[in-house]
Formats: sequence, C-alpha cells, structure tokens
Amino acid sequence: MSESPLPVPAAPSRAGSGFGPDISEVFGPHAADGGPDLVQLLTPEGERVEHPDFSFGTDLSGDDEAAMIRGFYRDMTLTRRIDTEATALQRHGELGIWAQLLGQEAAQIGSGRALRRQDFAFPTYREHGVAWCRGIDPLQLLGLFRGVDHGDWDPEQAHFGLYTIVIGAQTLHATGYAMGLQRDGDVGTGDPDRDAAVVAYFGDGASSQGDVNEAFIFAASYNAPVVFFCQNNQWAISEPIERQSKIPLFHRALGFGFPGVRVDGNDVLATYAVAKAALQRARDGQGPTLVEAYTYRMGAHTTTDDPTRYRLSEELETWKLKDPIQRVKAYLTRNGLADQAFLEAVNIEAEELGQHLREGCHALPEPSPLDVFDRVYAEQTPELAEQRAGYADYLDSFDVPAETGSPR
Amino acid sequence: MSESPLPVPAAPSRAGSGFGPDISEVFGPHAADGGPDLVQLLTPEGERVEHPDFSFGTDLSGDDEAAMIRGFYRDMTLTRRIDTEATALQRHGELGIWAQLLGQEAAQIGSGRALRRQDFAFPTYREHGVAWCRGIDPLQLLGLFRGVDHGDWDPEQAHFGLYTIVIGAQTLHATGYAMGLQRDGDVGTGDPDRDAAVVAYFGDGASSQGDVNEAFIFAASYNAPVVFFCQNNQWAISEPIERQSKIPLFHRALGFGFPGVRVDGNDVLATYAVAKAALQRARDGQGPTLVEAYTYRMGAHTTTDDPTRYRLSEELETWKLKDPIQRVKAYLTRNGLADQAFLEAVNIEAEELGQHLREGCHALPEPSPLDVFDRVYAEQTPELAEQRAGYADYLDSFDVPAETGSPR
Amino acid sequence: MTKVTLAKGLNAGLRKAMEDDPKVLVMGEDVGKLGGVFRITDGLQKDFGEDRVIDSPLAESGIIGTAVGMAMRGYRPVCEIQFDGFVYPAYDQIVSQVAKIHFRSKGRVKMPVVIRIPFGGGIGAVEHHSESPEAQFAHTPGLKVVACSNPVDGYWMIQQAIACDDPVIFLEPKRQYHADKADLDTSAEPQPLFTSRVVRAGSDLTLLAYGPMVKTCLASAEAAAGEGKSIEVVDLRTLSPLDLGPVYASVRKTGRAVVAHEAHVNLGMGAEVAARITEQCFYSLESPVLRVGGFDTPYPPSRIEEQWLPDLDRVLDAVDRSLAY
Amino acid sequence: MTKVTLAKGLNAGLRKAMEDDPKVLVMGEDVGKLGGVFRITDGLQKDFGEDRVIDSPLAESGIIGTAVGMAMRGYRPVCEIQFDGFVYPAYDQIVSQVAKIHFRSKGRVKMPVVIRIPFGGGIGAVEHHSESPEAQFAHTPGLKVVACSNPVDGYWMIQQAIACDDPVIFLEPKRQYHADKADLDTSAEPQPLFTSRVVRAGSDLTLLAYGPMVKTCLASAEAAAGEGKSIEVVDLRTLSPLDLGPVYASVRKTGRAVVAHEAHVNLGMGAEVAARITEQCFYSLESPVLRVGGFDTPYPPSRIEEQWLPDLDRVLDAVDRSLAY
Ligand SMILES: Cc1ncc(C[n+]2csc(CCOP(=O)(O)OP(=O)(O)O)c2C)c(N)n1
Ligand SMILES: Cc1ncc(C[n+]2csc(CCOP(=O)(O)OP(=O)(O)O)c2C)c(N)n1
Ligand SMILES: [Mg+2]
Ligand SMILES: [Mg+2]
Repeated sequence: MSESPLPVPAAPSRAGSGFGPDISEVFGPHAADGGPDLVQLLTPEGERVEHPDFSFGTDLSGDDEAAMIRGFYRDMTLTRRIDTEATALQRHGELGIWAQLLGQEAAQIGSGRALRRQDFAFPTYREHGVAWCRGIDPLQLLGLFRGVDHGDWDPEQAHFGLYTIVIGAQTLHATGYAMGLQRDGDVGTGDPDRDAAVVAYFGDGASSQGDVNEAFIFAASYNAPVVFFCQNNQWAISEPIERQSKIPLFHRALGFGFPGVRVDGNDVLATYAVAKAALQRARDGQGPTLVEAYTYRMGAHTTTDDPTRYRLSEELETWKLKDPIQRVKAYLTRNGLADQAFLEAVNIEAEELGQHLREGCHALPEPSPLDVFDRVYAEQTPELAEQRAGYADYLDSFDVPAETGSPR
Repeated sequence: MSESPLPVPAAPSRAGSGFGPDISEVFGPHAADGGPDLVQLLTPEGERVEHPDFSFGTDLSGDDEAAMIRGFYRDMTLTRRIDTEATALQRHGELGIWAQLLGQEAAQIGSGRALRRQDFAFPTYREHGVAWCRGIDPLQLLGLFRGVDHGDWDPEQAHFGLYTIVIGAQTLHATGYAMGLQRDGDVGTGDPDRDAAVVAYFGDGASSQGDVNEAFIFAASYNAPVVFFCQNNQWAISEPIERQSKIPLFHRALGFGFPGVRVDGNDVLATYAVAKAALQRARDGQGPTLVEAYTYRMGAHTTTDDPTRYRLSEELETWKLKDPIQRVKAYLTRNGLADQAFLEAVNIEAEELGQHLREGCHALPEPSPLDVFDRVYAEQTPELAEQRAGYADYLDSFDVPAETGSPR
Repeated sequence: MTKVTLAKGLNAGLRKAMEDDPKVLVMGEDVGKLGGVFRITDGLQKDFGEDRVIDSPLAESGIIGTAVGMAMRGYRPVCEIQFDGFVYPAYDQIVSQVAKIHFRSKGRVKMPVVIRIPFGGGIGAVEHHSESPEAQFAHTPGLKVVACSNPVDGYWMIQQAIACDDPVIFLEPKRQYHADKADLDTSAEPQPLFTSRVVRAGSDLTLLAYGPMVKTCLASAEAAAGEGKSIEVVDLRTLSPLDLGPVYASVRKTGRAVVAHEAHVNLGMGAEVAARITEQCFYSLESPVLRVGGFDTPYPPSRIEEQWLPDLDRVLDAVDRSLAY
Repeated sequence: MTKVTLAKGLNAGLRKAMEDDPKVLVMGEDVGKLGGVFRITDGLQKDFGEDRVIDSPLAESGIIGTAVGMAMRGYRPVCEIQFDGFVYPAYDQIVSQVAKIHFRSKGRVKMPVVIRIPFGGGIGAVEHHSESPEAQFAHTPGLKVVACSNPVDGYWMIQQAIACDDPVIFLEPKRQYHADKADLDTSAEPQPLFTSRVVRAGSDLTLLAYGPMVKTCLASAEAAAGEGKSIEVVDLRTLSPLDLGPVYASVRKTGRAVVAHEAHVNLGMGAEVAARITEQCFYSLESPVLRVGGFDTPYPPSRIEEQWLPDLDRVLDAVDRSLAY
C-alpha cells in the first residue's frame, strides 16, 4: 500500500470571472452522497473502486490483503456486538445510558487499525470501536455508562485517552500531547517504531466548539503531529449537520492552513487508507490533517434519545443500504475470500463477547463512597482526609461496614 | 461606484496532480507585501491602480470623488492627531495607558466611512478612527484610558459598541446583533435606509480565540448580516502573525463557507471599496464576509509596551514607506485635487482638536465611588443598596463629603 | 387549576412569556424540534417558529455571546444550557460580558438575558451532568441568580426572570423536572422573584435550602418532627441577591441554623449564608451555623451519588449536631 | 543573599525549576522574547529555547488545553495567564479537565500543571486587568490554589508548585511585582507550600490575608499598635487546601478575627474562612468573624480603585467594629 502524502487542497484562485454572489454555487448544496470529493475504495455494493490519491492493499500480497479485510470484518462485527449488547444492558437497567456507534464501525475500525502501537488516540464517548483496536476490554467501557466509574483503563498504557464528555475538549489535549511528542523527538526521525502521531476523535457537532478550532490553530501553528478525525454522522443529537456547517466540514482545515479530506466513513478500506496516510504525514513531521469520515448515526444519540422527534425514517433506510459491515461481507464472500466457516467463527466469537459483557457487567465492582476522597489529588490534602474520616465515622454510625457502601 | 458583490473564492479543486505534500507550495510563504491577493487601488506612491473586482469612485462625479478623498485625508489626519495627542497625554500622566492606532488610519477610516447610519459597529480597544466616523467626540474615548470610566458613549445612539478588551468577545455580540437585525426584518428589503449590517472589528491575534471562530460559525449558520473586519497589523503584542496563522488570514473564511478578501489596509480607497461591498452584501441578505485589512501597527502595542524587545526597526522603516496618509496626500496634491489652503485648514483643525483633547482631558469628571453601586443592575438590589449606604456612612465618618471622592 | 410537573410549569411559563412579549427568544442546543433534552421547550418552535426558538450550533460561548448581541438589539433571549457541566465554555461571556455590560455602559445598555441551567444530581447521569455551579455565578456581581424548587415557582419565576432587565442565571433542579406534580393556578398573584419563603414553620432550628434540596429538607423536618424537633424550613429561592431578612428573623427565634445544598461545601452558598447569619445574629446563635452539602470532591460516579449527595439522614445529622451544642 | 523584587524572585524560581527538571515548560502569550508583559519570564526563552518557553497563539483555552496534553505526555507545563480577567476563556478546561482528570482516571493520570495568574488591582489598569478570581478556583475540587505575598515566597512557592503533582493555580499579586525588595537566601529551607504563616504576633484580634492584602494588613496592624491594639496577622498563603490550624489557635487566643481580600466579599474566601472559624472556635469567639473586601460590584474605573479596594482604613474600621462587640 502506498504511503502517498495527503493531497493538499489548492488555494482558491481569485482570478477570472467565475465568482458569483451565491456561495452555494461554489460549494454546492450539501451532497447527500458525500459529494464528489468523497474518497471511496469499496462501494456500498461491495465493489472495489480506484481513487487517484488513496489505495488499499497495494503494499500487501493478495493473501495478506484478504486477511486484513477479514480482520476488519471481524473487528466491525464484534464492535457492533459490543454496541448491541450494551444497548440491551441499558434496556435491562444495567447501564444508565449508552452511546451507540451503530453505523460508525468502519470509520472507527479503519482509523483504529491504522494506528501504530506508539500512536495515541483521544476519543469522545462513542469510540468503542477504536477502544477495541487499542486492546481495551469492552467491559472496561461499561463502567462509565453503568455509573461505577468515569473510565477504567490506563490511558498511558493503552495509548487511548479516557472518554471525554465535554464536547471538543480532547482535541486540545491531543494537540498538546502531539506537542509533547515533538519535544521528545518522536516525530520525523524516520524510525517506524519511534515516530508517533496523535489522533483526536470528534463529531460534526463538536466542530462548532471554540476548543476544536483553537486546536486547529495550535496544531497548525506548531505543525503538531495530530490527525483530527471527525466522524460526521450527520447529527448532533437533534441538530443536522447543516446547523454547524453549510459546506463540507473537511474544507474547514483549508482555512487553517492544513489539508482536509473527506472519506466514506462507511467504507473501512478507504477510512483505513486515508487515516494511515494522514497518520504517516503526522509521524513524518508534516503536521496536522483533518479527516472527515462521512458516515451516519444509525441509532439514537444515546439510549435516552428519541430520534423520531426530529428525523425521518426514510433517511435511516437510505443509510441502511450503505451499511459498513454488509459491504465488506459482500466483498469477501462474493470474491471467495471468506467462507461460511469464517463467518460462523466470527459469529461465535461475537456470542462469546456478548456473554462476556453480560456476565461481566453484573460483576463490575461497585464503587466505594470512600474511594471518592482518595482520588481527587495525587497528594491528599489534610482537609479532604478529614472529610473522609468524618464521613467514614458517619457511615459507621449506621452500623454498616463503611467499605460495603450505603447505609441505606 | 459599483456595488459589485464580493468575489467568492472558488472551492478547492481536488482533481489533477498539482497537489504536493508541502502546504507552503500552495499558500506560499507569507508575503511581506500582502501577497498577490491584496486588493489595492492606491499605491504607496499615491498612484491609482485598477482591480478587477473592486473600484472606487466610479459612481461619483470627479468633483465628488475628489471631495470624498479629501474627506478621507482629513479624517485620517485628525484621527492621527487624536492618537498623537492621547499618546502625549499618557506620557504626561493624564492617561493610564493608550492603545495607539498609528498606521491603521486607512483601515479604520475606509471601513468607518463605508458604514451607513443604521449599521452598527463593534470595536476592540483601538478603533479610534471608526469612533471618529461614528461621530463620537474623541474626548469620550479618553475616559477609559484615563480610568474615569469604562466607556462613555451610548452604543445604541452612536451605533457603536463600547470598547471591548477581552479579545474577540465582541465578534459574537456583533453576530447576535446581526441576528437581531434579521429578526427585525432589516435585511434584504432593498430599502437603502432600512437594510442594515453589522461590522465586528478584531485583530490578527484575536483570530485565534475560540469566540471569533464560533462567531464565524454562527454567522455562517444563520447567514447573518455581519462583516468580520480583521485589522491584521502583523502583531499581537510581541507575537508575529505567523504564530496565529501560517497562511493569509482571509483564507479562514473559506473553511467556514463564506467569502474572505485581503485588502491593503493602508489604502483608504481600497479599504472603503471592499468594506462597502462587504457591507452591502450583508445588507442584501447575502451573509457574512471576512475582510482582512493588511496593515501594520507602527507604534507600540500600547504606551506601556516596548517593541524594541521583539521586532527589528527595519520592519518599521519598510512600513513607513507605506504610510496611509502620505499616499493620499501625494495623490491629492500631485493631481491638483487639494491645495495648500486645504492642507493648512486640516492642520488647523488638527491643532484645535489637539487642544480640545488636552483641555477636555483634564476636565473629564472624576467618577464618584458611590456611583459604582448604582450601575451594577438595572434594578438595584437591597443588599447592594445597603452596601452603598454603609460605604457612604463610612466616607462621611472621615468628614469629607462623600460625593467628592476619597477620604484620603 | 391544573396539576403540573416542574417541566410542564416551566414550559407553560416560557410559553406565556413568549406570548406576552414578541421580543422573547429561546435559544440553545436541541431546543427546537426536540424540545430540549428535558423537553422544557417542547412545542415552542412549532408554535413560535424557528426565528424565535433557535437551535444553535454546538457552542455555548456562541450561544451566550450572540444572546448578548440580540439583547443589545432589544431582544430578551432565554438561553438553555443543556446541562450544568456545559456552562463553562460560556463562562467568559457570562462573567466578563453579560455581567458587566450594564456597569461598563453606565447603565445605558441593559442585559435582559436569562440563562437556564438544569442543575444538580440524582438522575444517574455520567460526568458533567450533575453539577451545582451556583456559587460561581452568585460570586459575580452583575448577575442575578435564582433557583426554583417546585412546579408553581417554575411557572412564575421563569416569567419574572424574563421580565427582569438584568441578567438572570435561572437554576432548575433537573431531578424534579418530571417528579412531583403541583396545582398551578395561573390567575394567582406570584410572590416577587427576588425573595425567599418560609415553607415550613418551626421553632427549634432554621433549615435553609434551595432547588433540589428543598424537598429533602422538608422531608428531614418531617422526620425530625416525629422525634419532637420543630424545624423551620426556608426556601431561599434567590441566591443573588440573597433575601435573608426572613432568615434572620427565623434564626433570632430558633437560635440555630443549618444550610444545605448539593454543591461542594467549600465556598458553596452555605459559606456566605453562614457568614452573614453569624454577622447579623451573633448574639442569638446557640450553635455555629452548620453546613451540609456535597463533599469537596468532583461529582462521583452515579452509583454512589446518593451517598455523596446530602440526603435526609445527612441533613438530620447536621440538625442533631447543631441541637447538641 | 540578594535583594529581589517579587518579579525577580519568581523569575529566579522559574529558572531554577527549569534547570532542575527538563520536563518543565513555560507557555503563554508573550512569555518568549518579551518575557511576559510583567517580565516574569524574562530571559527564559533565550536560555532554554523556544521548545521550552512557548509563545502561544492568543487563546487561553488553547493554552490550558494543550498543557493538559503535554502533562499527559510527562511534561510539567507552567502556563501564564496574562491578566486575571483573561483566565475565563480557559475556565472550562481548568474546572472540567485540569481539575478532574486525576479523579476521572482513578489517579492514573497526574496533572502537574501550574497556572500562574497575576491578580488583584491597584495598578491603574483598564477593565479586566485587576480581578481576584481565587474563590472560583478554590470552590473547585481537584485544584490547589496558592497566593504568594512577597519576593521570598515567590521564589520558593513557584518551585514547590511546579514540583507538586497536582494542578496549582498560582496567584501573584501584580501590584507587588516591582514594589518592595526582600533578602533572598536561596540556600534556606523553604516552608512547605500548603501552609499558612503567622507574620505578626498579637493578642487582641486575628487578621487574615493573602496576596496583596498581606502588606496592607501588616500596615493596619502597625497602625493599630499605635493605638494600643495588638493584632496578630496571618498570611494564609494556601487557599485550597486552607491551612487553618494556626488560625484556629490564634482565634482561640484572641477571640476575634477579620478576613481581608480584594475579591468581592460575597462568596469570597472570607465567607469560607469565617464559616470555618465559627464552626471550629464557636465558644472562643467574642464577635462574629468580620470580612472586608472589594464591594459587590464589578471592578471600578481605576481612578477610584483605591477607594474600592480595602485599604488600611477599611481594615481598621473592621478591626474596630470587631473589637467593639
Ligand atoms: C460542551 C458540551 N455541550 C453540550 C454537550 C451535550 N451533548 C452531548 S453529545 C452532544 C452532541 C454531539 O454531537 P457530535 O459532536 O456530532 O457527536 P455525536 O454525538 O454525533 O457523535 C451534545 C450537544 C456536551 N457533552 N458538551
Ligand atoms: C482574552 C484576552 N487575552 C489576552 C488579552 C491581553 N491582550 C490585550 S491585546 C492583546 C493582543 C491582541 O492582538 P491583536 O488581536 O492582533 O490586536 P492588536 O492589539 O494588534 O490590535 C493581548 C494578548 C486580552 N485582552 N484578552
Ligand atoms: Mg454527530
Ligand atoms: Mg494585531
């Protein structure tokens, strides 16, 4: 597979008479199919197509390529299973809420698998597929949604930040982390095991936050090795993308002085190829890139949301035809690259994963109310220690051992 | 003068092989002369030049055009006098600080004179020239810098907001005001006395603030009638423009989906023409525009700043050759459009203005410490009234009448 | 007379304010078609149009900053912040602009902006969805801060806040939104906005609360009554300005006071209330004013929020400690 | 032993911290070539390079947000906020990220970020340049907040704050930057960071202050001594956590306390300190703890700031009122 650098959009030409007063003439109405700039390598029907700038698998043998695509299929299928299972757990009252990724599997697996071990990813609250790629036990994702913790993996070990709920905040953290990589000399050395990049995930809605735009500015200013990976799933809760931007989001990068590219976020091959090129660009010291993964939130915003209030079911039907998993399955089976046994094995794995989640969720350790006091500071303060002691005494006064929780 | 709509930059083409990995190939190094996109109608030497999209005076008779340019000369000369006088007043301890506009007269007068009565301008802290165009007595500008008030004009009456010191905050106010105009139906009616626009002034440094970028987003989303007028004076205190953006600032607009244009901010004719077109676009209901007035802060950031610590004097020398007033003067005199008597009359006016400021500054009424309590709320609170009363008693206890100020 | 929840009371109040004054606008994230994530603005866009009920881009500073501009143009924007923890991106616009413009302009520019914030915990939510940021706003001169605690107050207070020419931070106890119903008589005469209210008479101790804690404190008082303790409960309602006259009167009678809130105790509203009561009622106090509130930690994971939040027992514990002096 | 101003003490402390630990970075607006508008970082970029002394784009949220990321990568960023009033655009990153990441991560991720804020008034500046935002940060669990009051503390405290594994809001009284000089002995053993200090012994009343008000309070105590009143003065130094042990001891001795700060009285640090003293020393108090501070208005135009700010006379007035009980 070629490591071709990302195309840089040309500067807008000011000459000539082609300028009109109506911006839509230029940027066009927001194309429902992603627009002519969409990078796609696998059609919804499961056909491989070429793109002038990006390709998948050209650096792999046919076998390796097929194995990789089967891997994507497995990743996506298992990720979807995590999602379905967690949604069910929420319905059964085991989780307080769940943010579904349904429909965004390709965007997440494609980009997640393009990461090297030493790269670092900063997620929002919906990157269950990326977490999977980072080797995080999906059970660890449940704690936050069950309310037993605010996140339960070690970011430094997993090279995966904690879920961040304040929209856009993590894009600045990613940029700062990337600035740290620069200072550590881990960019542009040419050593593939050393050079590292950071990826910041965010949504279409998040693109409106000041923080995200400041992250663009800092990244451009310092040429930081960060990929801004926006999953444009068309909705920010009830608000359609048009409320945030009337032109394709990837254009945003242009105005900040770095490249932007729109990829079919339901096409795992294209997402992988584009993310890989953007990450390599970052690792090589060529600075930030904005990748807009054009996709669709097929589920509700979260399990507490009711999308029937604000969007038409036809829209969902159209997007179902572009399902990211179906197209890979079609490609693999139609071309004899995966047999029934393989598909069956993945299904069994999914079953096991589901069981793991169901059983594990119940068993997730309940938090202790006293732990809360110990985690505020690295160096505990006397006044908080005193508050803890006072609360422990109070709990004791109810004749219930403090460590086991509520007196009531 | 033609009311030609602003050129809209073409969407970046993604086809072809002209794309390279190095963004500077595309956007070029930041051109010291403003770059090829700079709209200029009057050269530093005072020669009129043509521009394909913008022109000055084509809708005026020769006499009217000359009168208008003489007016600009007068405005700029008097504005500079305000600036010099205020700087001197600061040196004499009459002002605590002063933010000089030296070198930015054309950007401010050009845009200020393009405003109609019903338009509304939101300034930073340096728009003394725009204030002049809005009919504000320059004495009223001094209060803030002398420390007798935080601003002393009526924004609604002058259609000129109070100076805003928190960088970028006013761009959102401008956008909201513009949304108000839309709701009042004062946009796109075709009635030249009714249709109104808003202009938000800000600096190159400010372009990095989240608020400014959010203002772009809101303005684009609602198609608000607002012109974002950025005076790129190359410096944000000690930081050069390159720290904020590696590419020309006016490109920023492109990524948000509205036009941006770079104008020679030291050319009052071009600034006027571009601002006029952008304002008309807004009034007509065609939405926001970003105007980057490429200029130079010839003075210090403020009177407390010491630019010798961070910039070379050669830079200043280069820019002195582009002085906005000199070029208009050269044009007027060389073409016999202004005689010695006119120039002399302006000088006398400037002298009088200087005297007005010197005398008026001393006479600016001192604030009363008790007034402070009365201005917090439109509907006074009992607790603050009580605090006021207590403080008045306290002051009385020193045997000094409260209204005349400090007991010491 | 209809029975309404707090959510419905607020919704009806907003609707009334919009009917009464065409300058009233509603804006925020998802306030339009969705009617807000809590449905407080349900149906308003349908009836008043997209120009008056404005779905905003996802940017809180942008919401408040543009509201400032609209207020300058003569509108009365009512901004919804989706959850307490998301007000901070707008903090600068609130404390440096909304709060200061009237002062900066020597009173020439009014800022009739209402910022509605669903606040407090107890709904089993994830991080940033259960905060109590009121003290930070009450500490900021130029803002007025109120908290409603029941459906009837919700109906009236939101209208009064909108009618106020000053900016009002309007706190809504989110866990009460769809809880208890109350009789709403829209023809009644409402109590003035910036006043507190004695909601239960008593003689042994004065218990102060606002927002979600009013219900808890009433329950505590009830429980204490069972043990023969007579607790007076005051719903503060307004946090800035505070209306402590009735509180001083009560404390001078009872000699003891406890302040309860969900916010962190350290520098919470309780600190100010305690300090003022002590200043004003020094010789009447038989025990120090005690405070009960959230611990000085970030809001915990929701499975233990009920322990972290002050509840009936924690309030009674403070009451007992006070009475033991 | 050299005589240094607060500015020089801080500068030397920063330099020492950068020499001692290559992970220490300085960042902010104009901190490089210019050395900061107050010259606190003067010469650092020249000696440590642009990678360690980073001029940032003009965006405070960006400064703090990227500092978070750098801290996650093992750096110890020291961020300069140019003036107190400009910290608010970064407020969200400070209270929702910097303060919470250690907690959120169950202690796995440390946040050794120092946020330096020149604070307080008295320098004749325009709006937003004279604020005292400390209470808002002290109210936020997860942050530690300290204020230095003199050159020697400046030198040591900044180093200690940088060495601390928790985020520290570091408040510097800007009007003292270039005022009095003090003897700095860099070989001395510094007092621990999170401790208060009795800076003047006395027996009639305990006067509490921090930052710029320490000097004022010492002068007040001096003046009071002339009238035969013996005032004990405590420099709080740390605002979160508070170190009130020595204060309680003092108040149990004197029976009276006054807290002074420039910040608004309403919900200022004084409220918390007063509430705690009252809780802990109830039976020792002969008068309520009184507070003196900025009025509950926005900071006024500078020509009247000296009247607005608590000064020697206003402090003495409070002292007299306390003694009159
Ligand atoms: C600062 C902030 N404001 C509001 C919210 C509430 N909120 C949670 S998700 C969401 C929509 C996010 O949309 P988008 O960025 O497109 O991401 P998606 O949920 O579609 O993945 C909103 C408004 C929040 N979490 N943070
Ligand atoms: C939010 C905020 N941060 C920092 C400052 C301090 N400050 C005042 S002016 C300035 C530089 C502004 O540069 P620019 O936007 O280019 O405007 P110019 O002064 O050049 O006109 C800075 C950093 C401020 N006023 N507001
Ligand atoms: Mg989305
Ligand atoms: Mg500038």
